[in-house]
Amino acid sequence: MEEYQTKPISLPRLGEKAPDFDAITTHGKLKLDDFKGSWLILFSHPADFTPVCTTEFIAFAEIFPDLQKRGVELLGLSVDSLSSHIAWARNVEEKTGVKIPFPIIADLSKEVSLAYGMVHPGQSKTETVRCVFIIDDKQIIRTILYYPLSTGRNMQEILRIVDALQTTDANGVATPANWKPGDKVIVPAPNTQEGAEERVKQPGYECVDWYLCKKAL
Amino acid sequence: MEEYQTKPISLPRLGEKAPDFDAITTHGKLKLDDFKGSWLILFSHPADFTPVCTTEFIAFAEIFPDLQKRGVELLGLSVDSLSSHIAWARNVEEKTGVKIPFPIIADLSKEVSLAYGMVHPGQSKTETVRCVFIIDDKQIIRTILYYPLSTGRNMQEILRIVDALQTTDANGVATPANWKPGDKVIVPAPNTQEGAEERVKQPGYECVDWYLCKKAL
Amino acid sequence: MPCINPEGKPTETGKKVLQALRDNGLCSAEKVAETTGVALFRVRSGLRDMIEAELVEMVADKYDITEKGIKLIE
Amino acid sequence: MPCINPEGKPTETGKKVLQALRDNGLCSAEKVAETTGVALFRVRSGLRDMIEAELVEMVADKYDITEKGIKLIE
Repeated sequence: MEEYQTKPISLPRLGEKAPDFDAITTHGKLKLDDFKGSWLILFSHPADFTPVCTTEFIAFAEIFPDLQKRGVELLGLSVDSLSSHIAWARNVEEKTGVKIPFPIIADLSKEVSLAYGMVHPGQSKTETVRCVFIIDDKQIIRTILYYPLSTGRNMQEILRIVDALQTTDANGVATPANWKPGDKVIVPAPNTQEGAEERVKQPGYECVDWYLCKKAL
Repeated sequence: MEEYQTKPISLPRLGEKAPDFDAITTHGKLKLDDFKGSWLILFSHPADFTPVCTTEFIAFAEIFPDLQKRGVELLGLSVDSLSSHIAWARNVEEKTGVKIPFPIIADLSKEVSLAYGMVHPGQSKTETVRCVFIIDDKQIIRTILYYPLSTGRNMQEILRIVDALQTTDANGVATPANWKPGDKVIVPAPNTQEGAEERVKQPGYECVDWYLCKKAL
Repeated sequence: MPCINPEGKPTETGKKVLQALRDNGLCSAEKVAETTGVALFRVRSGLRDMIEAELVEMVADKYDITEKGIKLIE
Repeated sequence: MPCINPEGKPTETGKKVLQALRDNGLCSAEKVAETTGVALFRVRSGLRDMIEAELVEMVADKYDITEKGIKLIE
């Protein structure tokens, strides 16, 4: 298992098909293909029975209904065993009343972690960092976040990104910095000089200049 | 320039020294070393004179004073020319009144983009995606975010991560999911059985179980 | 929460899936998910396990319960 | 905003840095940044450019203005 300690290693990138996997999880054996047709947030955590991870699991459980409404499944991962995952999920429920409603991959072989570039040896040679892969219903990777061991993620930002991506797909628009659902969206910029001339005369758009026009949805 | 169209390519990872660069920017020639002693947010955008990027540049300019207070410098990058960067920054100021206060790398040679894995061919073979590298004052990469072309980033989340990392460094603690400055922080979990027994009796801590205790700062 | 427990018996979720197949005849995984309220990814995973355990069989791209499957939920 | 413009003359920022060196004698980059209020990364980059243009010289790990530099800000 020297492989993930040496460079260079390919990491997945945006716009690519998410790497296939065949994983043992707390909800049975799951393949990436099983999620086809749903969006999927695949996220890793460093270790079971550790504090930041626990707050994150509770937070992921809290936004689970919001994700379900958006057609998004959640799938956790760490290199702990299935028994550890089950014990930890039961402990979290016992101590906090929060039931973990999503499956967790027991990636003891590190096959999934390596395929997704989740082990960053500069942080830890044995644990996965806090990765988030937002994968769309066609199994394309749309967003990747790597947070360090010390820093819990932000659930509202994860929801905001999902909303932005789904708004983009549904309406053929883009979303500006700090966008939230309900805010105006961005109309794709013209790609010809003629288009630019027409754009600034277009009614119903709020334009700063030919290349930056917003509209309400 | 086939190099970034083929796999595998190494991307930088958390906990590693950020790749050195020697770049032409709108504030002169800059090396990574020039930022030693400051934190640095190196971020890429797909292209000048495009709508989402413009909203992001305005948003980065807005949080610039907040970053300065935290000892954080900002450095933009795209594969556009220096003249394009200058024209765009001037256009943004003319149209919106917002002056861009940070340098922007003109990475026509793609040297910096390749070293930082900013071109994701599945999204665009010629443009950089929306990367954020949060690099600490010792030039170690602490957080990496990859947002797609369509989705503007969230400045408050970037500030939150900086606050979390600096709080971790200053106090030897970690920060839970959804943490904001002022919230309680996480005490590192005990790593012995004896430590676990002592931890649950420790006064002043708010403990859910032996491995999850919080305290006020 | 796979559909088969280590003793080779269907779990509660497994029983729901088998019942849906028994009551509706040949079904797609999507139809089973809709009927049972079980998440599609779990239905797909469970059907795979239950094919291996010979409680379910595939006919073209749909699923049916086997005689062995019927016995286990009676 | 480098410290030298394409005509080889110091920019406003360049002049600030040169003046700081003239007024304070041998200085570290940090000291120049503190005196001028120019960001440290820009001071470091500017000093590098001005050494190349022979307006500044390095003495041990500190910086000093050259005769040529002094002439340009008089």
